[in-house]
Amino acid sequence: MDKKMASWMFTKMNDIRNFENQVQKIFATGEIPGFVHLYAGEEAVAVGVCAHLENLDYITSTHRGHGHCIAKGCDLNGMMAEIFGKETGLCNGKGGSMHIADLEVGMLGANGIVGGGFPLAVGAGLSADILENGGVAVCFFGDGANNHGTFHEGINIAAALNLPVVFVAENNGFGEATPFEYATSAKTIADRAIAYDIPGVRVDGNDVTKVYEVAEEAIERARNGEGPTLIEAITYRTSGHFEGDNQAYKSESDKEKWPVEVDCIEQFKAYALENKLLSKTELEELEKASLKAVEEAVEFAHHSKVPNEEALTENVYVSYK
Amino acid sequence: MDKKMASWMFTKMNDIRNFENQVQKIFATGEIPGFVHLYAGEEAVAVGVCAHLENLDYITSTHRGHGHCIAKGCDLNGMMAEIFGKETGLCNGKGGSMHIADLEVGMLGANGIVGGGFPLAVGAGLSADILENGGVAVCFFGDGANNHGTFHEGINIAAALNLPVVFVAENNGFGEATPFEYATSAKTIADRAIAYDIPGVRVDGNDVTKVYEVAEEAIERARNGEGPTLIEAITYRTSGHFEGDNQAYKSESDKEKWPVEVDCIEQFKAYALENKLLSKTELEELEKASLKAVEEAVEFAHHSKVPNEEALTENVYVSYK
Amino acid sequence: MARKITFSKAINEAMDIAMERDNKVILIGEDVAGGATVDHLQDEEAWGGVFGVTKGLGNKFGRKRVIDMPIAEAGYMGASVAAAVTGLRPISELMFNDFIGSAMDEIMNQGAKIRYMFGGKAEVPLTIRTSHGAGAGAAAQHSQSLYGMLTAIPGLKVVVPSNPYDAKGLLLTAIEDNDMVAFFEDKTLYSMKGEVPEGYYTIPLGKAEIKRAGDDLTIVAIGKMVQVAESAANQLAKQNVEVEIIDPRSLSPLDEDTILQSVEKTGRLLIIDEANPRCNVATDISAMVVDKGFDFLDAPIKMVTAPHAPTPFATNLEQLYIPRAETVVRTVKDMIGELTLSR
Amino acid sequence: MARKITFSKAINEAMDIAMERDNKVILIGEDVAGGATVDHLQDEEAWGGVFGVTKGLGNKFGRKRVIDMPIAEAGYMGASVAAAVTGLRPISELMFNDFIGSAMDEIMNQGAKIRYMFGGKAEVPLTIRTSHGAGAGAAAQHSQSLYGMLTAIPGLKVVVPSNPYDAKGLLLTAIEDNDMVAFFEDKTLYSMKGEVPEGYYTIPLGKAEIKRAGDDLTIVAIGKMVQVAESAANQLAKQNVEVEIIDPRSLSPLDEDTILQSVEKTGRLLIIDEANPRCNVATDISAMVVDKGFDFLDAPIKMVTAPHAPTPFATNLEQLYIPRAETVVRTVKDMIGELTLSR
Ligand SMILES: Cc1ncc(C[n+]2csc(CCOP(=O)(O)OP(=O)(O)O)c2C)c(N)n1
Ligand SMILES: Cc1ncc(C[n+]2csc(CCOP(=O)(O)OP(=O)(O)O)c2C)c(N)n1
Ligand SMILES: [Mg+2]
Ligand SMILES: [Mg+2]
Repeated sequence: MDKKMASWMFTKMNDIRNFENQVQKIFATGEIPGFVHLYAGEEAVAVGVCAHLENLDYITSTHRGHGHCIAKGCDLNGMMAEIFGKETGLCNGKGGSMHIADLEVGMLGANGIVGGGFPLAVGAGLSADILENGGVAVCFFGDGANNHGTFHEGINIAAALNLPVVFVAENNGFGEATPFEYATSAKTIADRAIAYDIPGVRVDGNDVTKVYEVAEEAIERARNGEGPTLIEAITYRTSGHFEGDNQAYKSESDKEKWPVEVDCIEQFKAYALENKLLSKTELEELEKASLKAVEEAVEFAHHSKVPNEEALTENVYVSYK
Repeated sequence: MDKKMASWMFTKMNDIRNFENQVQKIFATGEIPGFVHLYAGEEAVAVGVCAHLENLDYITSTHRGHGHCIAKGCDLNGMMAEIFGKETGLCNGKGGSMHIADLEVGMLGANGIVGGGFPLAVGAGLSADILENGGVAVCFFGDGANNHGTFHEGINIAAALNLPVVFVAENNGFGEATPFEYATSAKTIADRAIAYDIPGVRVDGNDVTKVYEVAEEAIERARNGEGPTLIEAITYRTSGHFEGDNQAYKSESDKEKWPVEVDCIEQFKAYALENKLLSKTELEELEKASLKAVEEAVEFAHHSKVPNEEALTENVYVSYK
Repeated sequence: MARKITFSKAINEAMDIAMERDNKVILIGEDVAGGATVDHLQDEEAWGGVFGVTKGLGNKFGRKRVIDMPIAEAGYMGASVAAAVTGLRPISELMFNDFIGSAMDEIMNQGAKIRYMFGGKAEVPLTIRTSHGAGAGAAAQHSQSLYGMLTAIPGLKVVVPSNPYDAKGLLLTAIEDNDMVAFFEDKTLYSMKGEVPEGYYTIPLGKAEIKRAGDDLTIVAIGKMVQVAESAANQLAKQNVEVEIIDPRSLSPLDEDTILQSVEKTGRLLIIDEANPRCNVATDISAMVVDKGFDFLDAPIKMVTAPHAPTPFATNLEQLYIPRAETVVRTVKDMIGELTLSR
Repeated sequence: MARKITFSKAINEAMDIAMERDNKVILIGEDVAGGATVDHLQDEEAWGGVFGVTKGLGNKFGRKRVIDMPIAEAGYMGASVAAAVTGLRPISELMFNDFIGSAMDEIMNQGAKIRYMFGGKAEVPLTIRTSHGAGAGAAAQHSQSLYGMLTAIPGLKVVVPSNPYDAKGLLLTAIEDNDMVAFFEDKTLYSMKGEVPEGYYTIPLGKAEIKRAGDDLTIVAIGKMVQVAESAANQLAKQNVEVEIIDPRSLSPLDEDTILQSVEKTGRLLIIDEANPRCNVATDISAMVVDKGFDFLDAPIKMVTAPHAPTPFATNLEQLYIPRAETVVRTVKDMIGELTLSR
């Protein structure tokens, strides 16, 4: 990893953290409609993986999609405006938090349907394979999603047809209020790779450098026509399932430990300093810049207009009648 | 295995073979509506497994369900009449070949939907578990079905909740015209057991004694509250996918080898003789009796009436309006 | 009957009573309890459903009867069907009706058809509880109203309550029914309060309720749309237009008689359905009336529905998406006007 | 234009031409070729689909463009959606429309909504080919007619051809369309022969065809029901009743104008739809006409459909299940009678 990459990763992780902190704050005021699922604490997964992706590569995401969007290069202003339901949003305010998308940067959409991303990632991989453009597709999904039928169908098809798709489980311990261990009969998600005769790797999802390494190998394999990999990144959902969740199902010790002792950004900061990738001043400047960018995004969203009434029935089809 | 069991198994295998041969012959005459998928050649699987089941145990089945029905104790007359679409059929002629069912003997229905049986078996297992009646549920499914999402969801739920369900794959080499190896990314179906942290066993599905042993252990485990097992029985679809299939996808050598060299009934006959379970005369008598029973079933079906017109709209609901 | 409780609580009470009366009644769904196997939550639930509707039932009846499921709708819905066929009486929760795509085969091809395919030799006493409706800012994949899709399926019964009293009585009936019933709860009604008697009572399926009597025009309104109809009716009453409001309560079976009798009296029919406009329950009722009550009609049957578009996220658009009283008032006036002209 | 080919061959030709014209067009489905990786079948297909409709395309375009899939409808239908969004133009086959339960989420929540949810920044040029209809003795899970379920979904287009000529022209249009189109093929029509020009031609979606002109009554008939209508029309003509038959060809978009103009002329409407009766396309069209064409109507709008029941297996019952010309004739006579009385 070189300085440029370290600075990119540090910025992206900060962008995500700051973005989610802002969303959390504003959501509490009631200004953001609907519900939001925050990615804070899991930054290392999205960032470590997307570090290896180009615009022509696609990712699929989940209901907890802000982090994936930012890591894949979605515009912060457009994202924040989308979450506010504004016309300037990436989806013109019609998608919202659970459907942020930007095909131009290869972001195939957050998804309100658990497990919805598996087949979509297979389709993006199929396109890359048939169009022979060297692209890969990455499917981010949660531990809860790993029990859905689409997990099985998607990975089996990708493996059977040897498509360039990488499956990245974000095992954050819970699907809503249900512990991973209760809902999943396998010992680990990575174990399930054997059911598809593909490599399965467990990685510390809080260590962005480890995620970076594991993802590099998997994405290279995919790009080289060697087929899918299943990565299981162990992380933790420091926030509630959605904002407003009382998290009665978490133990006090976990609640205390995770955001404090195992913070992926703090870890990477120490790593970057120690390995002289980034200096203290550089880190501080990047932190400030990130904070500013997110604050600007909030401003942008605040001052944007809501969609015109006509938008209600526009873009259902390309053409109709 | 004692004499009684040997004679039961030999009879059931013959019943299935004779039944399917009759169906094949009559289907060619046009007297049977729709399409039929024959189980001939795979008898050892259904029979070896159902040998351990009681009426309070349930099985789920597939589009290729005649064998499972017979092994589980469905009445031959009622089955044949059902396939003919007659009022005396087990489902009053309204279900047909793909929906033969008899809850009284624990047969939860053939199923027109590939993968449809997994969740149903889980439900039957759940009932047994909650009602604490000691029952188990067995899910028969094909190698093609092992790539459907319901395979994953069903087995995971059964394993996560530790339900008394046994999953029996009938790997007959093909799903329609598609080879097992093409569609399934796993090396074996049994390998997939690891994804659910349950035992996975491969067994020669042509050797009814082997199936019998493996099934015994799995069903005992389930009955004792030790959870599900995944059994993969290797067998071969000697007929076409459905009657009328030209089977262009089969090699000549396979076509020749299977019905002749690897016939499960012939194998068991030799075994029963060698182990002095059944004498030659006994075997011949059982063969004759089976042939007769199936011929009577055909007669019964022939002479039965078609359903009354009112049946068209009856039994959609228990009550309506 | 002074006690007022929420729609959500009314539904909770119905399940509580049903589970007390019959130990074959079990609850299945995602986080219907919540926190399964968590050390400090042995016999407590963390959630009681994502909307808190099943809160307390886990505590009371234990995790053997209130069963959290993996996120596997096909798996547990199919299991619910078979559990019903083999001796239990499950209440199975589909958190949002939008997730039906993951379990449609189990509902449509297994559950709804088993009795018929088996020649009447099976019963499926299964109740599917699910939430529907826009207005919560939940966007395209969490805001649909899909009761029409299920009304189309023979073998299913479909219920859509509009208020706490009905919710409780209809749900008790649904649970006791020996057929498969899909029970739709508008998520924006959960906090609605209304008078609800304590204890056990039932309301029959297939029996509509006349919510307001009137001679000028009939409004059939589904679920929350009853409120829209009532608001419109209040405005119209000030202009001396008296509408009759009918809440069908169950869509399958549908109480055709009550609707037809009303239209016979008023001569005019408007239907409010929050679903998208094509092949929905509004068209179904309209077609039924023009078939069986053609001679009663003095004006076109009008339908006020969501547009032929997914649910938009932006609040201003979402508000336009949901049928509004003002549209109903305007439409009724047009219909009355037409009649006046033609008189 | 003397060449006659089957419905099945017409569909095959449309795909052949589309694949020749645009190499982004690919074919996806279960056994659309068949025999993948079988030694003696390298570039040959074993089946060409379970009905043989895609026969020859695997040979001609190779297995990279004619892709056999595992039995995983959700998986490959979702993949088809994303492949369409990311640069291909897939034709994805759902062998029987009854299997839609396994892929409904991918169709309804992903494919149909992506464009809207993404603010118009995505196109989904995907055609789903599927088979429907009773009459093949295939029983409850292989005989449904579910086009109404998809017509209800905004973001989808729905086409149901009634003859070989239309099938070819409409399928070419569907494949070239930049929206997601569900294309329904009645499995009992595959062997129907009709005149079909060689080479490329298209038929626009949203344009109904008047199959027979008449002044006394309008029949709208969907897919194979056009044949039922024509048979009824022939019988009625002998009794001097001249019906006009309209084949809508596409259900979404629906050519409302052609239907309304006809009803304006005839004053009477009957709709034949093989689907079950609730919330189907017949009710949809009826409701549209009573809304927009009320003043044209001289009689109730009648619908001839399957009953509210699954498809029975027994041949005698299955024949009663499918709408029959004799029911249409009887209903038309009633409607004419009613009119005569009211004249
Ligand atoms: C098909 C479907 N079922 C259920 C839900 C409701 N739901 C939303 S998020 C969620 C939990 C997902 O857990 P996981 O996959 O671990 O992701 P995490 O929230 O932990 O990031 C559930 C059950 C849904 N959106 N879609
Ligand atoms: C959901 C679904 N998809 C597709 C089909 C069509 N179909 C019927 S049988 C079959 C092949 C099944 O193969 P397998 O599971 O191996 O069983 P076998 O026929 O070999 O016994 C297919 C694809 C179906 N009935 N249901
Ligand atoms: Mg999780
Ligand atoms: Mg097979």
